[in-house]
Amino acid sequence: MTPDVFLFWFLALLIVGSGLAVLLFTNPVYSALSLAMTMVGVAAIFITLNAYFIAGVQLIVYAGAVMVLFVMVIMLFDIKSEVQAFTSGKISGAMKLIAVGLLSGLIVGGIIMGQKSFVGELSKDAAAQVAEANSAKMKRAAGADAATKELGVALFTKHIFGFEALGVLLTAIAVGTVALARSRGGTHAK
Amino acid sequence: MLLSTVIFLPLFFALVMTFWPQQRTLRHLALGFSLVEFLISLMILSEFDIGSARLQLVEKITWIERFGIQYFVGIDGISLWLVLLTTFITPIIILASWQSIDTKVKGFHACLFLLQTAMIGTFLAMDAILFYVFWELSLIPMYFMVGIWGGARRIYATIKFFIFTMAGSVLMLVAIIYMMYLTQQATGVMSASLLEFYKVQIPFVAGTLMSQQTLLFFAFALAFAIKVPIWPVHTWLPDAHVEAPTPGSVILAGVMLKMGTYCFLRWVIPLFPDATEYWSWLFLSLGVIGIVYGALVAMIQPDIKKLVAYSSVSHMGYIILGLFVLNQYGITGGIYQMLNHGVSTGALFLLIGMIYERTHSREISKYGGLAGVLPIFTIFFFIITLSSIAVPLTNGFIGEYLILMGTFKAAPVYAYIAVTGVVLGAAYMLWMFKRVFFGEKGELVKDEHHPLHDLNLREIVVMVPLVILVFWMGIFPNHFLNWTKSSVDHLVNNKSKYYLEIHETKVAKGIEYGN
Amino acid sequence: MDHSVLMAILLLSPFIGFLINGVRYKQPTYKLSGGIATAAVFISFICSVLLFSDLVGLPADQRKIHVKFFEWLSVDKFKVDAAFYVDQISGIMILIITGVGSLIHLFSTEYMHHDKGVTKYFSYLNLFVFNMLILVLGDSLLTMFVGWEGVGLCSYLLIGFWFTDKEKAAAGMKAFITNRVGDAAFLLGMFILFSTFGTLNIQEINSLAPTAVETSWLGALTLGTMFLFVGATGKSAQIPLYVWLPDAMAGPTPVSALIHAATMVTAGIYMIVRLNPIFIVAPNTMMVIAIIGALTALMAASIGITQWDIKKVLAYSTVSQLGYMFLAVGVGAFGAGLFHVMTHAFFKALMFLGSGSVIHAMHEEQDIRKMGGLKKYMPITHWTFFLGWLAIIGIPPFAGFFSKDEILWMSFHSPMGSPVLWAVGALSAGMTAFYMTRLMCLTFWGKSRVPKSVHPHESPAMMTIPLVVLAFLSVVGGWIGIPEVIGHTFGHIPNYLGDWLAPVIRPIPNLAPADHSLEWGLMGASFGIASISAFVAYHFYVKSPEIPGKIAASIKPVYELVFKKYLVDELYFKTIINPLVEISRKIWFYIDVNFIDKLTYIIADLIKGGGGVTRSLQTGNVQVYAMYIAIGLVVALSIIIIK
Amino acid sequence: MPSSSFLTDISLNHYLILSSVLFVIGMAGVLLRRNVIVILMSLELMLNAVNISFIAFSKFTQNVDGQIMVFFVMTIAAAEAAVGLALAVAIFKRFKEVNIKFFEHLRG
Repeated sequence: MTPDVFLFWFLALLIVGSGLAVLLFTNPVYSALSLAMTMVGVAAIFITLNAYFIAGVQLIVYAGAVMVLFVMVIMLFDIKSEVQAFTSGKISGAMKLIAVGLLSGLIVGGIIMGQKSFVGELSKDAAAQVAEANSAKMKRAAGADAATKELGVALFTKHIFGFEALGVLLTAIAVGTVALARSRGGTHAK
Repeated sequence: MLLSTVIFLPLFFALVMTFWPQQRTLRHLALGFSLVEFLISLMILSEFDIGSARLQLVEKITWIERFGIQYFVGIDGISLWLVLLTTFITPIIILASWQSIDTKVKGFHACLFLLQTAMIGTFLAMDAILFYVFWELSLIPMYFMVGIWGGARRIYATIKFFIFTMAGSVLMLVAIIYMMYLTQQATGVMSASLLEFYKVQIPFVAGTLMSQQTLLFFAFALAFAIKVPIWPVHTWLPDAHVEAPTPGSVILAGVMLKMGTYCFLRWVIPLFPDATEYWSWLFLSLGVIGIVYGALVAMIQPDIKKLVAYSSVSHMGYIILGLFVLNQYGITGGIYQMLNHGVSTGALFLLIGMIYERTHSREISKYGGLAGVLPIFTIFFFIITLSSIAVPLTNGFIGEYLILMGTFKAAPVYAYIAVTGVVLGAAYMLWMFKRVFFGEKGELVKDEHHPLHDLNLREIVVMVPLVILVFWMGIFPNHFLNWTKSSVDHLVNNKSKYYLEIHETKVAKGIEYGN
Repeated sequence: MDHSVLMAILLLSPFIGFLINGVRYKQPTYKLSGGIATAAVFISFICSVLLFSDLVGLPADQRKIHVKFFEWLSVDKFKVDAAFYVDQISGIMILIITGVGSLIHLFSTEYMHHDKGVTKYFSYLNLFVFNMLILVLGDSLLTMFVGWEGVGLCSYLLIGFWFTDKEKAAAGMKAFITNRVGDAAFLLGMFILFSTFGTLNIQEINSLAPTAVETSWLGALTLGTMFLFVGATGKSAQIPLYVWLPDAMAGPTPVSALIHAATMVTAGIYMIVRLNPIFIVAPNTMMVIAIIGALTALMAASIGITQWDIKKVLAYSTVSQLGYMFLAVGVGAFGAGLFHVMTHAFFKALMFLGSGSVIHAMHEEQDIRKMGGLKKYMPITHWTFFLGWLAIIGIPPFAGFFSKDEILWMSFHSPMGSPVLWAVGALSAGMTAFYMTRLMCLTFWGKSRVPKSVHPHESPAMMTIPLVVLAFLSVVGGWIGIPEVIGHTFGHIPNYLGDWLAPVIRPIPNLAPADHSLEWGLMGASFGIASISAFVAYHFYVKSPEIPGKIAASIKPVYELVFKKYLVDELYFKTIINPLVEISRKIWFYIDVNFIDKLTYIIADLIKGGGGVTRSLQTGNVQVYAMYIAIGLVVALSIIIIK
Repeated sequence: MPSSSFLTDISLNHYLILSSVLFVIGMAGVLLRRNVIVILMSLELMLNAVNISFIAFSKFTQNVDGQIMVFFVMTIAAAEAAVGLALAVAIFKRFKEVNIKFFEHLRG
């Protein structure tokens, strides 16, 4: 077992475990902490996949900003461990569980069987082909800096419109959030 | 540009009505407008080539190129009189509603003109999509007319009317789209032009419902059957009539029902000749059932308006009978009967409206002895009654006679049954006439505190043109039939493979002709 | 004068009279209105006379004046002109219509003078004459049908003239609707003839008729003529459609005289006579016509015996006489039928007008039990009525004798006739003599039973002049058709009418030469029957008035049945009208209200219910919505994978 | 796919399965939890799961576009979290409640 294989399994377990913890902890604070753990794990996974810049952003944005928000809000609400953390409907609950179970089964099954599902096809043949086609780029993008540089170039050339649109979106979100936070809540004004 | 003018001038009038600032002169303006429209529509007669069966005064402009949809209008002998009927009846309606419509006057007149555009458009459109637009457009003003100015149960009636009609139209839209697809299959170019549709040979298999032509036939026929209305989809009509205000009833009976029968003649019969031939027994039977059923049910109605509404069902049964016997007599009679019904039933509704304005009741049992109190009203009512029960020298006779004769030539059995309608028609109308006008004075008539006044000048002016038309059409039917002759002959002689050409010299000036 | 102008004046004069009086319908000036109307019809009468004299001037085989005004209706091969023609048959009819018509108009002027609606009355009467002329003159069946319906319409208006009375209005309606039944059959008859001959022109049909071969016992010709005959039973009040005529007496009496005795009700016979070439080739129809005619004659006569209303008696008498005419045409004696139409027009119009005079004198009393001994109060009315009575019961040489005798003789002698038909005819002739004598006795003779409050008086001259003229015609009217057997005996008096009609009447096939002794014998027999019953009636009602009551009491059930007109009205109501109304109610209630509407409601409810189900899926809970997304995802993925 | 190489040979599939498992966990959270804030957290989990797939694809196809997509997703996720939390705050201020069951105004 090579280190990177070990690293993958370790991180996978970490992510799944902490993800489950988010789901299962009845206390939102613990959930939030588990979520932070997951974020960090995901960031680590990104590193193993040579996406250094994204990993950094992941840490800053998620583990940093978003998590702070969550914790702040939980603190604001002063929520303790809940008695009824989960939905109580028997039929709908069962259906939800079945749906979730089936979905995971289907996805995993689809990926593993690989033959017929589109995911599998892409993962085997197409991926190899595309990888070959992109081998020239790969050579150029040898190091971490080069990869980041390439990301930047792509972001500001090919995807400039999306980037700018995001800027607009963020501005709108900032304004909207402030407006929401200032409002007395909902449109059902009494 | 004549036809477009006739179609869209009322739309313009409707806009003017909407923004007209003065309430006082509104009605006068509307009356003037409708008369102008009528005069312009009369110009069609001078432009029309009476000896030609072709489509005349054609205007054709590409609308949505990709799907071959055009603004394509034209007129021939089949649609000619219906257009004129529409423009003729509108000023009469406006004059008749002078006093009865006293709320939302602007809106009412705007609705009326909008309706006029829609109806004329339906009669003149030669492009399926354009036709569908007009067809559906006509629903909306009518919906408001019944819904806003109607009687107590107007919402029920208007929704029933709307849903019944819509239910049919939706299938028709599907069929139109499928026809466009078939046209593309056949010619390689998608087109919504009716003239292109005529050229398509649609596969037909006898004895099954599941052949293309049969399905298309029924999709179209259902939409029109509901509009006509053919038994058994007629039940919206009595309700709509009873609840509609007088002008609404008049338009509904006078013109809108004809949209159904006209479209049978324009769309169903020429487009699907095999299916028409094969299923004609069904429509003949429904027509006959409609005649007898409508007459019987009319007989026992306690409400005059409902009685007349059911008599419409009976009369429309005659028209269907005439159209589906597929010979000159039947179809000519059918066309004539459309006009007759427009005139006489329209007039009946006007008269009922006039008496309703006076007594606010339509209960037959509350009347009686009106003839002694309102002689002029009685005379008018009697003349129209005669027209309605098809006494010779009135218009109704010509239509009914030709239809029955055509039916007898094509399928005598139906004629034997349909002829009972002649007796029953007289029975229900005269029985009603007796109960309302004869005998001792009823509770509404002898009311000392509200003596009834006979018709005033305005009301007489409303009725006189209709009465003149009743006799004119009865005594000189050839004045009208000569115009439709070529088209009907063309239709009957080519019924198995109908085509329609464009009258080159009667293409409207300034409109480029050709695809 | 040009024939088309004459024809136009003939037709339009009454119509213009109608328009003038129609426009001023509210005026109470009876002299002016009556004057206009009478003048209008009289102008027509002059035109008729002129046309008729022109007709006489033509050679016998070309006697036809045809005038076309315009093309009325033409569709494909179907062409009908607004064209009219006078020939031997219609020539006689227009003379009767306008001649008797003007007399009755004159009579009405006085008779209706107290009525508020007098102008309206005259406008209707003129309209009637106009329509009757169209009926008679029309050159195609459709033109004839225009008049046919038109006279029915006028009849409706005039029967219901006093519309404030519910009964009278109902009688008018009954007349129109019953007629409509006949008209519907007439329409069918026209369709069949048009399908067979390809034309509705009467002359063309008549000339084509001999070429038509009847293929089966109920072929096109038989069926067509049968339907036309049903139409005739409506208009001419025969079984089964006669019920309207007795009720039609609700109208003013001159109307009964003009429309319901002299002219309109004979339209059926006229139509058959005019179309005699096609009727003669349909022997089955002819048989039916003869049987129906004989039965009607008998049945109506029997009812006539029991009635107490002077006009009802005359009405049933009319039905009975019309039955005679149908018997005549049914056995192929078209000329005799038309002859009886004419003589009947004279004496029945006379009797109706006479009864009008009586009713007028009695202040609207119509019950003959309250009359009697009127002879001394109203001599002119009595004597004219007396002559009419002689004519109708068939006393030679009065008009009725010749026509009635010819009918009876032909019903025996014609190959289409039979002794049974003769017997029925003779029996009803006897009954006719009986009830007519009864009427005479109860009204004019015997003791006066007039109530004290009523003072009968003779009518003014304007009413008696028409009576006198008609009485004269009732006496001499028959002399134009003196049968060969009598004419021969008295020195070669020709049968003018028979000769006149010969070119347009198709002879009866296989007619054996007449046996004169047999004819004399039958004539004597029928005369004997008539005089005996007249004598018996005289004895019953003048000499010993208690006998009829006793007889009636002894056969009470039969008497009741006859008195109640065999309960035919009740039967029709029970078996046709009431069930029809009931069925209408039922189908409306069950089919319209409870089936079609319910069905649409059910469909609406289904859609609404479907909406309700999907609505309940919208719980508002975000998580449930999310669940739907998840389920959708599962389904989508399953599909992808399974594929 | 033999099990021996499954443990040692880390392929694209491994990342994808990891991603899907995380996604399903997140979805379970969204479906099953009642606390609005925890639901928002679960949403973040789902987004992260998707991000893993993107990056994995990016790596294995040697295409940088995947990373850019992740960049966008993260930005939007942050924005979404901000708005979602703002909404939660607003709702909490009004109703003093974070249980999702109480917000059923969309009931048909």
